[in-house]
Amino acid sequence: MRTLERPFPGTDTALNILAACLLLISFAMLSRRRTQRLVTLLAWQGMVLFVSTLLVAHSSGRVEMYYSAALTLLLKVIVLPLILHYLINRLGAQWDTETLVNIPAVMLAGLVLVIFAFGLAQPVSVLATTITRHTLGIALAVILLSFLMMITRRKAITQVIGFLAMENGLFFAATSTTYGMPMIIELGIALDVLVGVFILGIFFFQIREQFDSLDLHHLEALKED
Amino acid sequence: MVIEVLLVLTLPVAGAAVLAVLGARRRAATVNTAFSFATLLAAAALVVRVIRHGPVITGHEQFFVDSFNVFLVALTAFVGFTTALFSRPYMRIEQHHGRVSRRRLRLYHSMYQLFMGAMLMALLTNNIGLLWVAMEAATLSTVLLVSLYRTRASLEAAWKYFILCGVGIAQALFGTILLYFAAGKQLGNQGTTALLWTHLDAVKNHLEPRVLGLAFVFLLVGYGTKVGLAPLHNWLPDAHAEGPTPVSAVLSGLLLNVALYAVIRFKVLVAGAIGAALPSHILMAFGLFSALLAAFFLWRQRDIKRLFAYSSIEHMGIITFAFGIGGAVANFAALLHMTVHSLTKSSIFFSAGHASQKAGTQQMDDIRGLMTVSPTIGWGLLLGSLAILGLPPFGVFASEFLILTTAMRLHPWATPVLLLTLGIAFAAIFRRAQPMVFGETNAKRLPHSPALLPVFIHLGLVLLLGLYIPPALAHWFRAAARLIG
Amino acid sequence: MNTANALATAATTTLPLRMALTWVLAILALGVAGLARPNSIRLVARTLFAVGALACLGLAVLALGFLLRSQTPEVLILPLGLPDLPFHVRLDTLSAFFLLVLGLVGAGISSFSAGYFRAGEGTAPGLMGLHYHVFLASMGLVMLANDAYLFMVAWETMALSSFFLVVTQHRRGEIRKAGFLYLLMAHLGALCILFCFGLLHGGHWQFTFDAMRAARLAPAAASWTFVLALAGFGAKAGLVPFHVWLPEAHPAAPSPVSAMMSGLMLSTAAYGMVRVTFDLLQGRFWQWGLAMLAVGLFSALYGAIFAGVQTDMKRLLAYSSIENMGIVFSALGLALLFASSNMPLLAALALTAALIHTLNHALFKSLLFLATGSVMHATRQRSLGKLGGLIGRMPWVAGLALLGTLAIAGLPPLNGFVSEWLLLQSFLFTASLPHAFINMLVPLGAAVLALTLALAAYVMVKFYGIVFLGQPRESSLLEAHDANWVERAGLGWLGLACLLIGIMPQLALRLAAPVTAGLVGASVSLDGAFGWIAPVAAQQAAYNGLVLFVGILAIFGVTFLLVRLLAHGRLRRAAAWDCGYRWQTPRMQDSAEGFGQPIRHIFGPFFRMRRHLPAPEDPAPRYEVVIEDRLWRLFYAPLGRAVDWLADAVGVLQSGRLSIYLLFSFATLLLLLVFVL
Amino acid sequence: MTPAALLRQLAQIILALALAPLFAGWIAQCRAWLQNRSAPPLTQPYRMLRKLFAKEVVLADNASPLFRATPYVLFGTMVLAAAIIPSLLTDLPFARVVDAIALIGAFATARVFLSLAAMDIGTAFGTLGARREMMIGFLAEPALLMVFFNAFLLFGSTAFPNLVERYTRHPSLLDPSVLFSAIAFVMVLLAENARIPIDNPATHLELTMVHEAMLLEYSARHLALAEWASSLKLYNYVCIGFALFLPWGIASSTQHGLWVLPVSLAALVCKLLLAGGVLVTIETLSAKLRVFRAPEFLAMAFLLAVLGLLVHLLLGAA
Repeated sequence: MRTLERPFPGTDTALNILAACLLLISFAMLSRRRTQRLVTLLAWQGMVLFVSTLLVAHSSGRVEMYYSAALTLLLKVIVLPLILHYLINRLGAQWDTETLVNIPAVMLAGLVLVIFAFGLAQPVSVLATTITRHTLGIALAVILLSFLMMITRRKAITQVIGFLAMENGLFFAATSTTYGMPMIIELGIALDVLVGVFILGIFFFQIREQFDSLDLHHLEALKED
Repeated sequence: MVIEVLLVLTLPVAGAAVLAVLGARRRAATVNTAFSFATLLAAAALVVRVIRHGPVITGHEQFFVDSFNVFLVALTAFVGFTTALFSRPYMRIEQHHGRVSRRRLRLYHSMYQLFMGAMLMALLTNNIGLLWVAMEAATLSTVLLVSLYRTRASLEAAWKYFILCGVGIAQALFGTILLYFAAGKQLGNQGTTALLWTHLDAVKNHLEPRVLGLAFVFLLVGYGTKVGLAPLHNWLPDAHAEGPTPVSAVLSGLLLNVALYAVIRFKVLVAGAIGAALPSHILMAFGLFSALLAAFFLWRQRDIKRLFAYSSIEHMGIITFAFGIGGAVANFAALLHMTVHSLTKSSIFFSAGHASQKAGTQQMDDIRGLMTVSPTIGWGLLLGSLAILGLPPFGVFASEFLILTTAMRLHPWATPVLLLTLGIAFAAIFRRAQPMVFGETNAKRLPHSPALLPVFIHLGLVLLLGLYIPPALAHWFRAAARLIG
Repeated sequence: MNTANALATAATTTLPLRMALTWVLAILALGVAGLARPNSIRLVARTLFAVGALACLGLAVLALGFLLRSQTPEVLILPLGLPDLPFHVRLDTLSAFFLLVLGLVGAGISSFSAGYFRAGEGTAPGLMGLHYHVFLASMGLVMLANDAYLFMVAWETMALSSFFLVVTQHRRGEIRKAGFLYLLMAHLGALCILFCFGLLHGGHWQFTFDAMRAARLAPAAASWTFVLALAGFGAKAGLVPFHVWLPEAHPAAPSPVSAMMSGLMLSTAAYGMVRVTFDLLQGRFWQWGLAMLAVGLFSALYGAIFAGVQTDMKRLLAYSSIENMGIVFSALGLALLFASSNMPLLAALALTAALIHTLNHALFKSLLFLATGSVMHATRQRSLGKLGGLIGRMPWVAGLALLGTLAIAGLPPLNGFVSEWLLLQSFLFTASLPHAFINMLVPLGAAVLALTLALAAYVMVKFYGIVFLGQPRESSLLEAHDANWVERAGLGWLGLACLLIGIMPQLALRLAAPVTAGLVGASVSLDGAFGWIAPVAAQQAAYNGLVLFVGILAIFGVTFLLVRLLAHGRLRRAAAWDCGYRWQTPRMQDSAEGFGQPIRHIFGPFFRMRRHLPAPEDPAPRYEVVIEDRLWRLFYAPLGRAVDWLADAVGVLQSGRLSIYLLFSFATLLLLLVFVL
Repeated sequence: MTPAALLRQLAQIILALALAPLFAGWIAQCRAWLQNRSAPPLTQPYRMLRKLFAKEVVLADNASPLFRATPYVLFGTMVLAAAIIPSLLTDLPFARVVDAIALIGAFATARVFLSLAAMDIGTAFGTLGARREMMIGFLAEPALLMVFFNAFLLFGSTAFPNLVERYTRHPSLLDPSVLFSAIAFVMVLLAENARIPIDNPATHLELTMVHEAMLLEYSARHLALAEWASSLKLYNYVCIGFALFLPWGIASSTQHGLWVLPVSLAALVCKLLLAGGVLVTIETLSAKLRVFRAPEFLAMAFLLAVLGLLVHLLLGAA
C-alpha cells in the first residue's frame, strides 16, 4: 500500500480541469457533423491525455509514465490523426457530413449517461488512493459517450473515430485509477490499436471499391428476414 | 522458460513469418500444415510434461499451464492441425473455382498461423493483460481472413465482426483495468504481479467486491461478445457464413472456446470476491437465453454455414449455462462439452464446406443427395449433424446428459426452456440435414479429391469420448471443475 | 412394497449375465462382420442373419434358464462409460423376461430375414445388416442397463439404428418425412426420459438404478418423474397423442424391420415403464395408475378405430400396434392401482396380463408384419384394394397368417385370448378397490376394453379377408409365389409360439411369476392341473386352453366322422352363384373402404374425413375417401405454426444494421451494470 | 372328473343337440300362430337337416379349405358352448375349465370363422354379410361381457356353475341391476341370433340379409351343420339367460338322486316353451330396423348393461 511522494500543489485541480475538457470534447464529438472536425477533436483529446499523463507521471514520479506519455503523444496526437487525414484525403471524404437525427435527444441521453457513470464510479473512486481518484467517473463517461457516438453514426470513418475515442477513454481510465498499466501491456495495447487502424485503412479502400461509398447503410445486406 | 511452452508460442509466429515470405508457392499449403503439425507436436510434448510433472508456471510467471488450459491447448493445436490438413485441398479447389487469388493465399496462410499463435498465447498466458492483447490479436488476424473473398458480403461480415468485437474487447480492457486497480491494493501496482492470474486467484477472497462486480460486467460483455452470447452474437453468423470454411471451422471450434475460457477464468476470481451467486445467475441467464434464441434462429436458416453457426451459439449457450450451474458435475460436463463441441463442429464445417463446394452454393435447398454422389461427405455430414444434435453414442450426448440431469435436479425451472431449445434445435437442423444427405442429386464432381480424413478423425474421437474418457483427460476435467468451483 | 432390497441383493456368480452380454456383443459383431463384403447378399442375408437367429435363440434360452432357475439379480460393472459413471449392467427377472421376448421373436424375424432380403432394397445389404444387428443389440442393452447413462445410450442407439432402417429407401420423399417425424418424436421422448432420470438421480454421479431405487423422492417430485416417464415411454409406445410417428414409420421400413419395431421396440417401451414405475418409483400413488389406465384405454380404442379404416395393410397393422400397446399400458395402470392400494395379488394378476400381452403382441404382430413382407415380395402391392385371394397362391403364408390373425383377434384357444382373459379378470376385481369413485370409473374402462377387443377382431377379419380371401383383385396376383422355406421357418416359429402359449398358458404364467414376485411381491397361483390357470381362486374363475383346444378338436373330429359315416362325402365343384348377374368381376368385391364403412359411420367424430362420391351420371365414376387424424390438426399443426411464427419474430434481432447491434451490446452493458449496482 | 360327471356332461350335450332344432321349430310354430298361419310341424327343422345331409355338396371353384372347415368349427364351438352352459345341471366338468369370458371367446371364434368363410368366395353378398355380422358382433360382445361382469359382481364368479349355485342358494343377492342386464341380454340375444329387429331369419332378400347372406354359398351337409349350429346358438343363448336370470330348477352339484334330472328337465322344457313364446311376441311386435339403425339398438343394449353395473355399484357403495 504505497502513498505518493512529493505532493505537487494544484495537480489534482489541474487534472480535474483536464478531465472536464475530455468530457467536453466527447460531447463536442457527439454533436459534430463534419468528419474532419471529428479527427481534429480526436487529436485534441489525445493532447489532453498527453498532458494529464505528464502531470500524473510528474506527481507520482514514475518513470515509465513518462514513456507512456511520450507514446500517447506519438500515437494519439500525431500518428493516428495523420493516418486518418491521409485516409480522408485519399478517399475524398473531406466534405463528408453525417446526417445526425435530433442532436438534442442524443445530448440528453449523453447527459443521463454521464450521471449514470458518476453514480457507478462513486463507490469505486472512494477506494482509489491516487490523486486522480475522481476522474474515473469521467473516464467511464467518456467511454459510454463514445459508445453512444458509435451507435449514432452512419459513416464508417466516424464510427472508427468513435472507436478510437473509446480507446482514449480507456487509456484515461488506466492512468487515472492506477498509474497506468505495466509498460509491456501498454505497448501491446498501443500495437493493437495501431494495427487495428491500419487494417481499418485497408478496409476503407476495399469497402470503397466494392460499394463506392463509405456509408454504412450499404453494409446491411446480411440479415435475417 | 519451459521449452515446450516456448515452442508452442513461437512456432506459429515463425510459421506466419515464413509463410509471409514464402508467398503463394504451391508448397505454401504444405508448409502451413507442417508448421501446424510442429505446433501439435510441441503441444503434445507439453501435455506429456504436464502428465508427468503436473502444472507448469514459467517465464517469470507470465505463462502457466494448469489442468484448465492444458487440454484446451492440446485441442487448439490439434484442431489447428486438422484444419490445416483440410484447408490444403479445400483452398486449392477454391482457387480452382477462382474465388481466391494466389496473392490472397499468402495472406490466408500467414494469418492462419498468426491466429493460431494468438489463441495459444491467450490460453497459455498467466497475465490478464497479455490475455487481452492476445484476444485482440486473434480478432485482428481473423478479420482479414473473414474478408478473404473480398465479396461485398464478406466485407460487410468482416466489418461487423471487427467493430462489434473491437468494441467488446474495449469493454474487456476496461474490466481488466478495474481488476488491476482492485488487485493493486493487495499486490501493489509495481510490475505485473497484480495482473497475474495465479496471484489474483490467491488473493481473490480479499479483492474489493464492488469493483469486482463492475469489472465482471465489463469483462463478460467484452469477452462474451466473442463467445457469441445473445444478444451480443450478431457478428457470429455473418462471419462464419462469409469467411472461408476452414476459418469458420476454427472460429467455431476454437475462438469461441478461448473466449469462454477467458470468461470463466474471470468468473473464478469474481466468484471468490463477491460470492458465486451473482455470476452464476448471470451466466445461467445468458446461457439459456442464447440457446433458446439460437434455436429459433436455427429454425429459419437456409444457408448451411449460417445454420451451423447458430448451432454454435446454441451450444455455447448450453456450456455457459452449465458453467453457471457450477459444481463438480456441471463443470465437468461443460468442459467435456467444450471439447466435443469444437471437435464435432469443426468436422461438420469440413463436410459442409465440401458439400457446398460440390453443389456450388451454400443454399441448403440446392444441396441434395450427397449420399449418392459422394457417400463419404454424406456420411460425414449426417453423422456430424446427429452427433451435434446430441444423439449417442457420440460425446455430445454424454455432456448433455450430465448437464440436463444436473439442471433437472438443481434448477427444474430451466427444464421447459431446455426441452424447447433442444427439441426445436433438433427439428431445425435435422429437417435440413436429412434432405441434403439423402435423396436424388445433380451435383458435379470436384476438381480435386476432398480431404475428409479430418472429418472422420474428429468424429472418431467424439465417438470415443462418448463411450470412454481417458483417465488423464478425466483427471484434468475433475481438477479444472474443482478449480472453477 | 419393499421390493427395493429384494431386488438389490445381487448374486455372487454372474455367469448368466456375462453370457447375456456375450450374446449381445456377438449380435453386434455380426453386424460389423457384414461390412466385410457389404454388397454380397449371400454373406449378409443368407449367412449372417441365420447366425443372428441362432444368437437370439441362445439369448432366449439363457433368459429362460435364468427365469426358471436362479432368479437372483446379478450386477456387473463394465470398464466403459464416463469416468465416475462406468456402465453398470444387471440381469434380474424383469430384464430376463424381456430378453426372452427379444430372443424368441428376434430369432423368428432374423431367420425370416435370412430368406427375405434381396439385392437393391435401397441401402447396401451390409449397411442394412449393420443397422439391423445394432438395433437388435441395443435393445438387448436397454434390458441389461443398470444405470441411466447406459440406458439412455442404448435407448437412443436403438432409435438411431431403427431410423436408418426406416429410411432404407431414402429416395422416396414420404419415407424421408416419415423418418424425420420418427426420429424427432423419438428424440423428444428420450429427452423426457432423460429429465425423468434427472429427477430420480441422487446428485453426485449417482446414476445407477440401485441408487435411484434407494432414493425416496418427495411426492411432488415422484409424480413429476412419473409424468415424464409416461410421456417418454408413451411416445415410444405410440400412446395417443404421441402416436403420430408410428403409422408413418412402421410401414415405411422393410417388413422385417417393421416387425422388429412393432414387435420388439414397443416392448422396450413397456419394459422401461415397468422398470421406472414399479421398480425405481415403486408405484406409490393410485392417481398414477388411473392416469396410465385412462391413457392406455384411450390409445387402445383410438388405435382399433383407426386400424378399422385403413386401406394399407402395413398401416393397418401399425395402428393395431397402437391398440395393443394401449392394452398393455392399461393393464400396467391397473396393476399400479392395485399395487398402490396394497393388493399385491391383484396387482400381480394385472401385471402378469401386461407382461404376457407384451409377449403375445411381439409374437403375433411380428408374424403378421413378416407375412405382409412375403405378400409384398410376391405381389409388389401394399394397398388392400389391390390384393385378395392369396390363400390359393401362397397357402403357407396364408395359413400361418391365419394363425396370427386369430391370435391377435383374441380368440381362444390362442395366446391373444390368454392375456385378454387375464386382463378382464383383473378388471373384474377392481370393485374391491378402496376408492369408491374408481369403482364407478373402472367398469367403464372394462367396457371400453371390451369394445376395443371386439373391434380388434373386426379389424383382423378385414385384414385377413381382404388380403387372403375372395378373388384376386388384380390379374397380376395370379402369379404370386409362396414364401421360400427359410421365410416359412421364421413364420412357423412365431406361429408355433402363439399356439403353444395359447394352449399351455401356465407356461407363460410361470415365466411371469418371478417377475411379479420381484416387483409387487406376489404372483398368480400356478397350482391346478396341467394346462390350467386359475389366477385367484378356482371357484372364481379358471381357464384351460388345452382342454378347450382338445375339446374343439374332438368335437370337430367326431362330427366330421359322424357326417362321413352317416351321410356321404359327395362333392361337386361349380362356379359361385352370381345372383343372376353374369357380369361380375373380382373388382366388384367389397373393398377395404367398404369394410371399414360401419366404423366410419359409427365413430365419425374421431375422423376428419374428405369424401368424393360419384354422381349417378359420372362418365368416369370415382369414389374416394381420405381419413385424417384430428389430433394432427388440433395439436401438431398449431405447434408447428407457433414455432414458425416465433422464428419469424426473432428475425428482427438480426436486422443487419450495425448500429442496432451496437445498441444491443450497449443496452446489455447498462442493464448488467444496473443489475450489479 | 369322475366318469359319472363325464356321463352327465355327455347327457347334457346330447340333450342340447336334440332340443335345439325342436326349439327352433317351436318358435316357428309360435310365430305362425301369432300370424294366423297354419304352423309347420314341430319337427320341421329335423326334416330339413335330414334332407340337407342327403344332398350332394356343390362347392364354388375358388373355395378354400377354410371355407369347408368352417361349418365344422361352428358346430364344434356351439356344442362346446352347450357343454359349458348349465342348462340341465351345474355339475359339469367342462364348465369348470371354460368360464363365461371364455364362452364369449368361443362365440367370437365362431363368428370370425363364419365371416372369413363368407368372404372366402368373394361374392359381394358374402362380404356384405360378413361386414354386418362383425359390426353387430363388436357391439353385442361388449354388452354381453358387461352382463357377465354384473353377474360377477353379484355372485363373485365367472364360472357358470358357481354363478347358478350361489344364485339359487341365496336369491337375496338379487338387486335392481339384474333388471337392466336382463333387458340388455335379451337385446343382445336378438341381435346375435339374427332375429328381428336386427335381421330377419326368414328373409330371402339378399340386401337385408346378415346371417343368411353369409350362408349363401353353402349347400348340403355344410349348410346343415351351419343351420344346426345356429339353432344351437339360439338355444345356448336362451340357456345362458336361464342360468343368469331364472336358474330355478337347474340341478346343483349338491343334490343327487334319480328324481333330480327329470325335474330339471321338466323345468328346462317349461322355460324353453315360455322363452319361445316371449321371443316370438317380441319379434312380431317389433319391425326390422335398417342396418344403419342396428348400432343404435346395440349401443342401447351396451348402455343398459353398463348402467346395470353402475346401479349395482351405487347401491353397493351406498
